Amino acid sequence: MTNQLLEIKSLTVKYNGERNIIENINMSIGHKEIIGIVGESGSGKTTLIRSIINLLSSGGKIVSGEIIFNGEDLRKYRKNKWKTIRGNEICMIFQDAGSFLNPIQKIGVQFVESIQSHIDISKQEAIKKAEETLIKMNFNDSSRIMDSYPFQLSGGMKQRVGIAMALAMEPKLILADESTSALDVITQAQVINELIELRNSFDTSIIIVTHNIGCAAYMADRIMVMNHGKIVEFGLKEDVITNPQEDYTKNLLNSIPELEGC
Amino acid sequence: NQNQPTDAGKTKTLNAATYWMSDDAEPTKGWNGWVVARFGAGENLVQLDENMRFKEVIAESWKQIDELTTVFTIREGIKFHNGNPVDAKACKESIERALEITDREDVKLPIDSITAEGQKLTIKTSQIFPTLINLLADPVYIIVDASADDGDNFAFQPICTGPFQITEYQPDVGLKLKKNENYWKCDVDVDTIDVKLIADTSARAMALQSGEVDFATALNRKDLGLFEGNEEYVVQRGPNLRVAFLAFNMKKPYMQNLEFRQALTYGIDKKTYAKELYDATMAKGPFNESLSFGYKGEDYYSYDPDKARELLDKVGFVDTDGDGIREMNGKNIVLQFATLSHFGRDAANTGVAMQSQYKEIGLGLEITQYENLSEIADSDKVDIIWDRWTSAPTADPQYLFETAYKTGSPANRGNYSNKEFDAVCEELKTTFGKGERDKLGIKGSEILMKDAGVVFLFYLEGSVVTRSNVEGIHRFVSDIYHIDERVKMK
Amino acid sequence: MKLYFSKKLLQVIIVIFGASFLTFTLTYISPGDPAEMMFRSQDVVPSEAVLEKTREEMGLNNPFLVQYGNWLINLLKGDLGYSYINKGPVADVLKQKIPKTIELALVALLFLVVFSFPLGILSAIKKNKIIDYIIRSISLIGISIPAFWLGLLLLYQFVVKFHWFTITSQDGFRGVILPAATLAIPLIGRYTRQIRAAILEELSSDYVMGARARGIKESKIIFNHVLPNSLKGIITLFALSIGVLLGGTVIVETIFSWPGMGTMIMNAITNRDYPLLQAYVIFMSFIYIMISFTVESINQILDPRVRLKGEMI
Amino acid sequence: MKSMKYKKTTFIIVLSIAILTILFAIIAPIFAPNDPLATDFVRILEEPSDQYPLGTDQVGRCICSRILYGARVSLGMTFLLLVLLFILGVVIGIVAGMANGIVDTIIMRASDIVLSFPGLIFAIAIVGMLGPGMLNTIIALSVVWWTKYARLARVLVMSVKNSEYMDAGKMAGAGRLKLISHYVLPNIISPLIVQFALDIGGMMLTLSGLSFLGLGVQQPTPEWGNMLSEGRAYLQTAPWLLIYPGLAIFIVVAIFNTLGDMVRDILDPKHV
Amino acid sequence: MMGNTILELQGINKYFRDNTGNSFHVIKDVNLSLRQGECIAIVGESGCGKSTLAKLISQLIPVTKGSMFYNGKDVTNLHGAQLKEYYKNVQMIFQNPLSTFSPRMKIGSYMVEPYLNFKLMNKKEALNYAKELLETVGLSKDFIDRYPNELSGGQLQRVVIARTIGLKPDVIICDECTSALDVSIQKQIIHLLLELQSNTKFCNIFITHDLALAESISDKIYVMYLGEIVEILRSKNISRDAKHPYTKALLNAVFSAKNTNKNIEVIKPQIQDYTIKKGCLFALRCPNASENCYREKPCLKYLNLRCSVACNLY
Ligand SMILES: Nc1ncnc2c1ncn2[C@@H]1O[C@H](COP(=O)(O)OP(=O)(O)OP(=O)(O)O)[C@@H](O)[C@H]1O
Ligand SMILES: Nc1ncnc2c1ncn2[C@@H]1O[C@H](COP(=O)(O)OP(=O)(O)OP(=O)(O)O)[C@@H](O)[C@H]1O
Ligand SMILES: [Mg+2]
Ligand SMILES: [Mg+2]
Repeated sequence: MTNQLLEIKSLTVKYNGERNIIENINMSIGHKEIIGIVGESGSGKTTLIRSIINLLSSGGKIVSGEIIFNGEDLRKYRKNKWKTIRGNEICMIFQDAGSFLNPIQKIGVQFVESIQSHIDISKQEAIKKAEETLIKMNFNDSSRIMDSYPFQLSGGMKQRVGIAMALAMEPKLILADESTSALDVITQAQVINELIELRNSFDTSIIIVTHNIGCAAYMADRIMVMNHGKIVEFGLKEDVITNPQEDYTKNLLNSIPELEGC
Repeated sequence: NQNQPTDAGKTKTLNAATYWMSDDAEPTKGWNGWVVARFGAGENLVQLDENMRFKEVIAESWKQIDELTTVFTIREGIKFHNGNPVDAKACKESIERALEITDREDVKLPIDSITAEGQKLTIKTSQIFPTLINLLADPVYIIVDASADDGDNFAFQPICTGPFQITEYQPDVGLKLKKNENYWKCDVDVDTIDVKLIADTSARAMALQSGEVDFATALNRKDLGLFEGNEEYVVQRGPNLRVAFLAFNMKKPYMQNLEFRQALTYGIDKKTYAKELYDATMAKGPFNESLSFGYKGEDYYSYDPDKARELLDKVGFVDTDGDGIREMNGKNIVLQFATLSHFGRDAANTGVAMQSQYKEIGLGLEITQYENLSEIADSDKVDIIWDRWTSAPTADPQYLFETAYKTGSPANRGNYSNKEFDAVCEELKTTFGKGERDKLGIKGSEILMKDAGVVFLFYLEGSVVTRSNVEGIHRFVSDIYHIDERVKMK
Repeated sequence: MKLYFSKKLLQVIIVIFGASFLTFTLTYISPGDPAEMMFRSQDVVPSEAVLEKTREEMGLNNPFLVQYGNWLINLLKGDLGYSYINKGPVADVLKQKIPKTIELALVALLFLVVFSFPLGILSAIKKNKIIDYIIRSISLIGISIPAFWLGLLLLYQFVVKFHWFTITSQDGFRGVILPAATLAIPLIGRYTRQIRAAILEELSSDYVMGARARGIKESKIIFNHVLPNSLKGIITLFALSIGVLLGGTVIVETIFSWPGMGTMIMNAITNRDYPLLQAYVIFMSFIYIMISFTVESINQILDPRVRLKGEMI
Repeated sequence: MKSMKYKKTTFIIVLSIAILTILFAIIAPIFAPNDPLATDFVRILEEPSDQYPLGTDQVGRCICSRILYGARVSLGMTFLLLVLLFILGVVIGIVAGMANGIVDTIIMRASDIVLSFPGLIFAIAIVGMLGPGMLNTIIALSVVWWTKYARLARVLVMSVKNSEYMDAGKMAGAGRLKLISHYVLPNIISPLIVQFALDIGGMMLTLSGLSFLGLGVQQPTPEWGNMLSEGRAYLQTAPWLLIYPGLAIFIVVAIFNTLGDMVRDILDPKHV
Repeated sequence: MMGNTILELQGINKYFRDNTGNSFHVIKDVNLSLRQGECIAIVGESGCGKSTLAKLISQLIPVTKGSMFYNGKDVTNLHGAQLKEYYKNVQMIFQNPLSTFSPRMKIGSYMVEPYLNFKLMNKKEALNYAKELLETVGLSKDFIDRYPNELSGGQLQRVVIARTIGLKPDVIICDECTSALDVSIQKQIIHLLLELQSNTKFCNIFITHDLALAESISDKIYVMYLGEIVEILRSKNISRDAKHPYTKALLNAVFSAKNTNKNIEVIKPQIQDYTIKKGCLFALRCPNASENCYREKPCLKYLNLRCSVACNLY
């Protein structure tokens, strides 16, 4: 398994010293791979992917385990080294990307700031780079986007801006936490399509957490099912969807309403 | 802000603190003249010295020619601050100006005519007026250059004749004075005086301690202890002319009863109050014993709770329900003690002290501080009023008698009325001769004391503290003057 | 935006109008006869006839609303009435006192800003560390200490014992430090806590997480993101503390015999100088309203969400 | 990161101290060594001694006893006033929040006007106009303070009003009063209590500040601000007149401020 | 199977005012009728006005224009006792189960509330009835003494359903009552609802953005776009029968777990615009829009038994 991009070994996480929220998680993701994580609400999906980038919400603490990214144990990183990884090699796209942007700063400023945090280039070059990335995300009017505040964009646009910001650094891994659930179905489909495009053109690996099993099934290579902080099932999507092994997975798949004639 | 060294060529500045300033320095208005007098800016024809004796100032001498006429000889060579010479005409104009402007009834003179010839000033009154000289010594009659009154700046920088001249006057900050180079009497040692208004008593003490001021008056009795025995400071203290007294409200029917009043008086341990609470001299009559018209005999009704009880029993106010408080017409007697808040703590403290002592003779007492005289004057709310008055600013008994105790007089807050006493007041109006007047003063005092309508508590104390580098500042009994030409700095 | 300001301005006018009405009503219903007060304040005891005449002259026999109307018209003309105790137009008195109080308030504000900002920010960044506990304890002391007591103690220590400062106000710098400090200390306590809370709240918001996820330096997050965002709340609180500050001047001025509006008002109260009292209240509320208005406007302008409202892309 | 349990224990300790303080004030007569009003002329401005543990004042009253009795007045007035205003403000706030349109507008404009005055100044002015005294102080502070609770209550009511559970309640047939008592009140009360707790110290300081200025409680009633104002003249010569009452205010206010902070931490955990 | 018309909306309009004081039109001329025992679904994107419509029907907000009839009686903007009477028959279930509960009210008091308020029974009876109801929806009766935050979302939604059913209303409006829940729990809840409906014959207005779900449970689907009903489908195979380009776009964007190779096509994203006054609201995003579509406003046309559509193409 040496050619894996990320390897997680027996990871356990707690909040405020109470019970383990996720326990003994082992997983890995290869290059140019998409993994979809599905599972019951509260089963620890967010906790899992946030612990990869060490951004657990307040009180969260990794109790044990290893997180090996590109051969290096991320858990040994100190504060100032994290900033070379975050936003550069590993990027995160949040559920509500809009609220993860500073509401009173223009998109451009924030975009340039994050580029300059990682690459030593001039402001002009950073702006150019940002605009190029936005164009890749199907924004035809990128300079106007750069010049607007988050609240001036619709939810879908903010989500795409979030993706663009992640993309600009050409990260090796993107973590997407329910990054489409807040969108309406049409925009959601659009964003998903763009993520797939991303993997195809940049060789980026993606871990996507979603409630929508259909969506996971549509874009992922492998699917991981979680329940109560544990991995229930993890395998190629065809296997998991068509031939689930565990009762929980079967139940889950059975519960999905399907359109007639599909 | 320390004093300048006394080397020749350097200015000597005296830093002083004052506790009160008027809105302006127009001497004829209200009591504003006091500020002008205090720091040696203005002088009268005659003045009272530190021991309450008359001394000639602008007038070299004066002579009463008949019952109505007095002639003053104005000293030669006196100049106003602006250099104008002072002659009888200038004095006449100044006095007439004062009469026109002042709104104080107690200083009005019944003038028939004033004539000026050279240095001779003749004042003729329209009626017999024994206190002419006394009133002319009041700061209202500070001699100013009436011709210099431009109606604007004059009120802040009045042109007078004193050893110092006001150069700056800010009612809520202080005033500055400079030496009068042409002062008639002598060369003045101090060049400038910087007076700061520090209204708070303890703050004045602190200002002395921190070195901000070299001179302050009217310090807290306790704070004086900080300076007494300290080589750096000189403390002068002693009784001044103010007397604190209690007036019973004679509007109340039960206050008309002499025995009840006597009982109330017997219940007041003023000797202890004076000594312990105020560090002051206990008062017998209205006037300080050091004054020639002060009562010097035994006090009437000095503290005797047993007598008080006896008298109360006698008038029938007894405690029937056993709660320790006597009843009158079936209701507990709770007397209302009133003070004005601007009299400060001292006034209230008397009440607090009386409260616990009256309890012992079976009387209740409630204390209220009022803001305004009006609330006390016309109300039936109060029984006992704490008051304070400058007894003889002009070294004469008539002023106090007329203002505070005569029937119907404006400041008679207890509505006191006694025919015998009113007769003494009338007599004072026409009696010449110090000896005679002194006797009347004592007589009036005795009537008041005997009648127990007013209880004189204590004579207030004045104090002057100077840094030891300052000399020639005297404590005036009258409290009107602080600094004069004698001031010197080392 | 323009509409917003004109609306707001209208509101300010209504409120000032209401404030003037309230002030006048209060004086009107308060015990004591202004005519009599005028005489008494000069220790003159007037006769009933004189009083009646004066009342007539002062318009005190008119119906309430007429009196208010006249008063308001005069007020708008800049005629604030006649101060009994100062025996002069109220406007002149105010003109003298206002600069002194403003001087005091400005120095106190300076202290407030200079101390509470760094302390509040530091305390928030070092949350639950030793330094945070120390700052929080100090600010607890600050908000619990009675200013009047503190002032007296400072006075004793620094004026009497150390001779560092002066008691009189004329001495410029040496005179203003202590009163301003007394005024500022309780506010610094309060404000430090509020700044800390405001910053902590921002720190827990999503965009901070977002910035961290983008790999932005912590110091940059604080200064480029958190501070600008919390500024709105901090400025609003600042406006509120100005109200407290203005109130504090009364006590501090009394303790330090500072010749400003505070001592003036106490004097006016003691002597029932209603015109002065009215003018003071009107003036203070005017200042306060204007400050609140300015602050709110600044906030509106600072916040692009409000400034660019409706301009969607 | 401290756990809730730790917080609760410390809260209980501080609460006990606060309750003890209140109890102490209530049963002051038991502890007071002397009558707070009795004067002892022989021992004026005397240093602390056995008979007078904290010394005597300018008329020979026992400072210790006056502080103890003063606690009754200071705490009593603080709580009386706050409880009164709390109830008044909350009722007004709920009425404003529940009513829409004209009633709400009138109440809010009125509170705007009150708020347009800097609070303490307004209180001082009102006392100044009505005349000093305990009752007038209470009136003045009431005029200023009600808006605080009314506004908070209104905002809270507004948020509850738009909640789905209010809608659910309406659909369950609850009338207006029932909605207020069953849905609104229980859900807005804790932030209000937090505000109340945080205000205790401030109110105490305000009251004693007014007394210090001579506008609040009058002589000879013992009250801390009042005592400080009397003791001011003896700053140098008898500092105990000043030190102890000031210390009393400081300590009690600090206790209640700490309590307020803790109440907030517990009832409003997101604020920590 | 269908009975008489229970509820009818005629030309319902709703305007809201934003905080700058401008009013905007959220519900536009909606007509809708509901017959006894019927289950209708309302689908549409977020913000199209589904919840607003639900609140209008449940009288939580007043109607701006139009009228509403319940059993033939005009019930537009009821007040007081009449409203109370109306609530005995019309009930609503909200999206987020947790926010339906006052955080400081025990499940028990929540449950008994309507029975007491409508004076149907006394407290003791009500409590017993509540316990019974809890058991009907598969919950333990001990839940009576719990606080809402001690229950999971699915359990809470069951409690809500239990209370609602207990009133035996004629109409239940479910406003996205499962979208906050997991699919597996959603399935249970839907199951429960259908079962209860077949027992008690209430009519159901089911609001959702999940087309598949709508299709599977309802007799009739109303598709809403920016406050307008653009299509009504009476079909069990809407992929086949839907005509409106918007409905088709929605269907296209649905991911399927079974058919992972489905081709997802996307149209332009939504722009919130309440200013369009002329023409078809969907024209801006419509792949087939013609000149005419920007000028002429289409109205709802009956196409066939399974479909009525408001589109200029038909
Ligand atoms: N900051 C926190 N403090 C304490 N507990 C937390 C915190 N964040 C999450 N939890 C708990 O951890 C568990 C897992 O949460 P997590 O957010 O990882 O679940 P999830 O699978 O992402 O759920 P969802 O699908 O609802 O997003 C939940 O039970 C949650 O209550
Ligand atoms: N009380 C209100 N005041 C002002 N505007 C409102 C109000 N309620 C809803 N709106 C607006 O009306 C429009 C329709 O809202 P509604 O909640 O009905 O949408 P929805 O279809 O239920 O969306 P979702 O699927 O997100 O629940 C939205 O633009 C919303 O912003
Ligand atoms: Mg999650
Ligand atoms: Mg909705």
